Amino acid sequence: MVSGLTRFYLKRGKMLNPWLLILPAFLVLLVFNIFPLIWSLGISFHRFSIIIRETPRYVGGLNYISMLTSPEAWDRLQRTGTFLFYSLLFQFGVALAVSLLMFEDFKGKRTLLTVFMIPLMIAPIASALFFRYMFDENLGPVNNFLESVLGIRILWFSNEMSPLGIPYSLLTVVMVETWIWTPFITFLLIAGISSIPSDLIEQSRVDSLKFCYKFRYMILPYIKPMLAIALIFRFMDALKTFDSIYVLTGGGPGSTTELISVYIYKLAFERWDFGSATAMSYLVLVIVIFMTNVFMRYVLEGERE
Amino acid sequence: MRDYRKATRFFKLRKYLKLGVLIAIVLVYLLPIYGMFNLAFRPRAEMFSGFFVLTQPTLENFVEAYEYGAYSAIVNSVIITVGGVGLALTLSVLASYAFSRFNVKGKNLLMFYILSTRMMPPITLIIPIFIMYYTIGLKGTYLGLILVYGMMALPLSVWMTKSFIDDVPKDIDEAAIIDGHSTMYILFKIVLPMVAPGVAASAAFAAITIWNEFLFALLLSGIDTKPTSVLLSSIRGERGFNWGRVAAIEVIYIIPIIILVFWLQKHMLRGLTFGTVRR
Amino acid sequence: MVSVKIDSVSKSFGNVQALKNVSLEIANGEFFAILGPSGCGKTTLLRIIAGLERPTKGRIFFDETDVTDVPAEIRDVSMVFQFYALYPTTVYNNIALPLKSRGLSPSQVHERVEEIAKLVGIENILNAHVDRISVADKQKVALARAIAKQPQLYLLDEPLTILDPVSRVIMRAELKRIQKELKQTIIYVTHDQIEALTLADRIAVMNFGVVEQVGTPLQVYDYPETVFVGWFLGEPGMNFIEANVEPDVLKISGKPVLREREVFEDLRSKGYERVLIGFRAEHVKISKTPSTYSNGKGVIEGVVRVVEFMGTYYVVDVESDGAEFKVKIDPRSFSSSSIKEGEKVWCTIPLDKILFFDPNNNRRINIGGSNG
Amino acid sequence: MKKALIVSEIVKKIRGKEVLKSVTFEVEKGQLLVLLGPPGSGKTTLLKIIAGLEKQDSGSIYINGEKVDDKPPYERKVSMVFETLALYSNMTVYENIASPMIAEKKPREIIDKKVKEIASILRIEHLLNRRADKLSGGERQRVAIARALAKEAEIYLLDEPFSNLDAKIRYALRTEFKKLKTMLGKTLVLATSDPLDALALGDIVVFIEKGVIIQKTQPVELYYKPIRLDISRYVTGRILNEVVLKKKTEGGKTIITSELDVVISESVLRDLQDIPVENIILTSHPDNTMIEKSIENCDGLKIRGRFLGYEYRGSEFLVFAEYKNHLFKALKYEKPLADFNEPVDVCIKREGLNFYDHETGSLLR
Repeated sequence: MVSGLTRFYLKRGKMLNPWLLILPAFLVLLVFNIFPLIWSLGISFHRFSIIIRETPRYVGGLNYISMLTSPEAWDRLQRTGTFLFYSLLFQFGVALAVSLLMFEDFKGKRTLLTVFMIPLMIAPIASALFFRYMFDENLGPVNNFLESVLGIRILWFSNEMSPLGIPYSLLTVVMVETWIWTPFITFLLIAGISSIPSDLIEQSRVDSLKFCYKFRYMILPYIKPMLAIALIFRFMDALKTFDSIYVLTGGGPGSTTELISVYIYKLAFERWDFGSATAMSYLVLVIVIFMTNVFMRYVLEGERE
Repeated sequence: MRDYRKATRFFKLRKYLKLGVLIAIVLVYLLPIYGMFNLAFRPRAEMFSGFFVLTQPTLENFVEAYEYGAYSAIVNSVIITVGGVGLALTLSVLASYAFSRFNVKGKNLLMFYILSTRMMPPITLIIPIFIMYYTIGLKGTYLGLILVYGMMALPLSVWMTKSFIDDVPKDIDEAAIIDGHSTMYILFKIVLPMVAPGVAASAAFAAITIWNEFLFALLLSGIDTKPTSVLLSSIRGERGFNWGRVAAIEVIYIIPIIILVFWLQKHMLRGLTFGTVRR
Repeated sequence: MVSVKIDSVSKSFGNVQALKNVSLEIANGEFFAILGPSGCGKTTLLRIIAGLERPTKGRIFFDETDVTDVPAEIRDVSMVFQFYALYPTTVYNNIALPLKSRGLSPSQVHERVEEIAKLVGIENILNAHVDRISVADKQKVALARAIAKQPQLYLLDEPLTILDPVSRVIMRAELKRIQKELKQTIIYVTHDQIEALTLADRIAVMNFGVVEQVGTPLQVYDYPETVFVGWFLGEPGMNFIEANVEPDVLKISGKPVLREREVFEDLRSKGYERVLIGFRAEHVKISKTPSTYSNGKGVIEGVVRVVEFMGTYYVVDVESDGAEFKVKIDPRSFSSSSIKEGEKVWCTIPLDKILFFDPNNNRRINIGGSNG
Repeated sequence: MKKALIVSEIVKKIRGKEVLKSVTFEVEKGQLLVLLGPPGSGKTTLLKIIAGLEKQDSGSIYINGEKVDDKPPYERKVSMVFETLALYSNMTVYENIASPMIAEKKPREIIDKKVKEIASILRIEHLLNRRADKLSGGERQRVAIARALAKEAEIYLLDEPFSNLDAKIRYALRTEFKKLKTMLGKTLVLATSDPLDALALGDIVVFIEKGVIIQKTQPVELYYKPIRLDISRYVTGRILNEVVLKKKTEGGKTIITSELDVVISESVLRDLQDIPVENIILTSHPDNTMIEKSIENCDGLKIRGRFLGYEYRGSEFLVFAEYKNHLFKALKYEKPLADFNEPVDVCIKREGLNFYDHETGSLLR
């Protein structure tokens, strides 16, 4: 089972099995990760609520069927889809712009990039709460600024349709998420750009190549893998958006900003219906795994040919 | 005799223009953080008078924040983070050395499993742990939170530490084996000192993840063990609350992170991508 | 076709001084080599000439114009890197992109690319992707791209070292032809002395950011100005042995070596008690029969320490109590003399092949017009 | 006298690919055996098997006549210098050299004495308390050798010790290494892909390619008369002159043809008579070849080509001529006078000629 450095000694002469080193970490994962996952898979096949003290009743795939057929669940999924589309569009757009602007080296580039990373690193709870202050409909500085300049006030947390075709409250959530996650994509793209061999960059400078050629023949091939990685990571995380929505709109008004993870949270800890909550979680997991493979195959295929 | 002056001037102009636009974007981007700091030092009187106004900075809000219980929330956050990182680090150092040096049969399976923890909607984990803690009385205790966060930070630190240990050529281990050293000597006296900065960086990343976490804390922490993220979220409910005090709490909450970010510049890429991408 | 003047250029990265006050003048149409070990600052100097790096101090002139502050994009210079730096696309695009960026019309671009491809001999692989062509062809594409732009200056950074011997010879002939036919100025950076000695009209030998000597291949090889140049050029490098100058004889660690009176007068008049004598390993005749000090020859008696077979020649490491030097012999005369380790030998060196160096500043001492 | 090292029928497969195919050779005490072969021929794997860092699939290793297959590395009295030098970069030079003795828990004073002694042999006393990652290429290389010597061992294994160093430093270190070897009298096995290492240092050279030992001989013989053409090409660094000849016998008369229109002298024709094979390749070194404007009597092969240029190597010139896209090289001690493309005569003298079978590449004469 073990090869490579088979001759490996704990004390002079005693053979050490590498699994001994892995065991402690594996135990903690077993108890607090693997076991709970199996348990929650079990729950998803039961009618179970901790509040009304009855013993869990086995109901087979009922939870899954009820979730798949409930218009409420589909509405939340569709809303999450729209959120995903707009947030990825904004995030990748700004990230591409910033990373291309940072193409040439200049003094202080590293510090500027680090400062740009701060929104990603601070707690989403803190930044979302401050956005709530900034976009406050009557006292917030954003509306004061808009009123003084354009003479209009926008109800950022209302159901009103914004020019983009989505309600303002959802637009605000998209903007907060974009503010938090754009640095992540920017950083990966810049990592892709910095993997371009330096003599190739210098050759393009000495050849005084037009920027469009530099982009198409030099930058794009090197950032393509990074775009793929960023897309996959962002897709996984976007489905788990919870903290900022909880503080910004609490899913409201009504259910306009109740994305899938907020919906599952409410199923579990407001309606105390653990069965459906776990079933819905596993359905979401299936979607994520399916979409990630599609991305991997599509993008890596593009990569290999 | 060729005249370069005109072309040079035009070239320089374009370069500084690009730089100007970039700096403008970054400044606008960081406006909210500036606003946060500005609001935190503003007296109550000037609360709603414009975004940039700061005539006489005061520490009023920080005092009120202290009375509001922010101090104990920060202390809780520190205890939970240090505990979680400590647990995750000790476990991951041993495991990542084994993963890096041996092609253990189950390695790829375990590696994929660790990556999948990022795919998994957290609720699937919280419900069973919530029930478990509820029944065995771990709910609302520091130990409970530290164990959960230890588990959460483990995948990140295992992968990141492994990527640093992979950078150390295997020949060094083999040279030490020929010298006759034991595994523990090689790990703790030779390999770890070489990757110390890397291990510190993975610890810092684990710390940031735990410090900022909200959902697990919301459900598993008790009244006197709730960290800052839960304290901030509870403010949502109150009507007409004092934004100055909120900004003060947020400032205390994010300063340690900003310090860590500047210290982590070099290893940022590894941290963000779980060690999968290294420059 | 431009002349290049490097006027006391210095460059430091942090506290590391890569270039220390370098001044060079490269004539128009000259094939000028910059030779030195890795890390001596030669590539940094090339990048400063190209405008990719700014000097900390000093100016760069193309003909009479000061181009120090002109960015690389505008200096109209062509560079060929050691690892060819090809854009990940077809051969045709690699040559055409710089021309298109310059605003040539598609037909002009096409015609120019065809012409240069034929010149360099890659006309049949124009549509191939650069990842799928041989190493020699990659270098030819890099060269074709450089020529197509018709720059005013060529800067080559070790372009031939990775080629196999056959294509290297052909590429050398190509470079020489470009220089002669197109009368282009070529600055060629390399750590391989054979490339420099073979191709260059003049060579600048550099070490630790300082230009040790500038001269023709012959001057630099046979009449090195400093100990470093003597040691660096030739394989094995020039031998250097300490000797003390006594009234009537030159001795190495007590043993008489040289009797030519006029040489001592000259040295003593210049106030040298101790001196470094330098001589090439291939100029030494080695034999097991003792020989006396006759006129016009230096004789050193010693013991053979090590014999190394290098294929086309043998290297014998001789030690004369404390002083060590090497002797280079062709295989045929080595086998006839059958020298073994540990044997006593007598080495004779013709006087005109011996150079004298000042032990304090390692610079060559001029003895009656003996330099080339 | 017991052999220092016996490697018998070692076979090793890595991920299904046979890296070593039944390798067998012996090393005398105090001898320096050079394992020469192109990169990827299994040299490093073989060294690691001898050291015990990797397990062979079959075959066994004897050190000082004693079988060591089941012994752990440090019990095999083997010491090794790795290609990457593998210094403990967070420790000082002193700690690196002392490491084997620390592992054997030797008393402080003995370690101190031994480290100082080895450091003086390798002239690195001034580096002892400098950190291992603050050293130059040559210094790192010496510290790695010092650490290997600090461990008493019967066999010292070196994997490409001079590989990533500047050419000049490589030459200097090679001479120093040869002096060190004669002074210490240890048994050494040196794996390298640089033919010059083998020629300059080897008491005996083993040529290995794709996991198979092809020839074990003296360096001079390996250079002038190897049993396989591809060895000759590898060892001489592709500087050989090669001419392909076809031999046909019709009606008792043998006709020699070559697409290079070669004029063959009488003596060579006589040599060719008793060669059984159809297609023959003749090879010769540049120092047995002449390229001049015109050559009257050439005892060997004569070809008319065009002058391509020369390489000025300081002490000699390597002259190039070309005919039908085939390159010829000759060593000359004064500057050639011909110009580019001028017709010249190439004469490959008979004395240095080797005859190889075109198909199998094996030596005929």
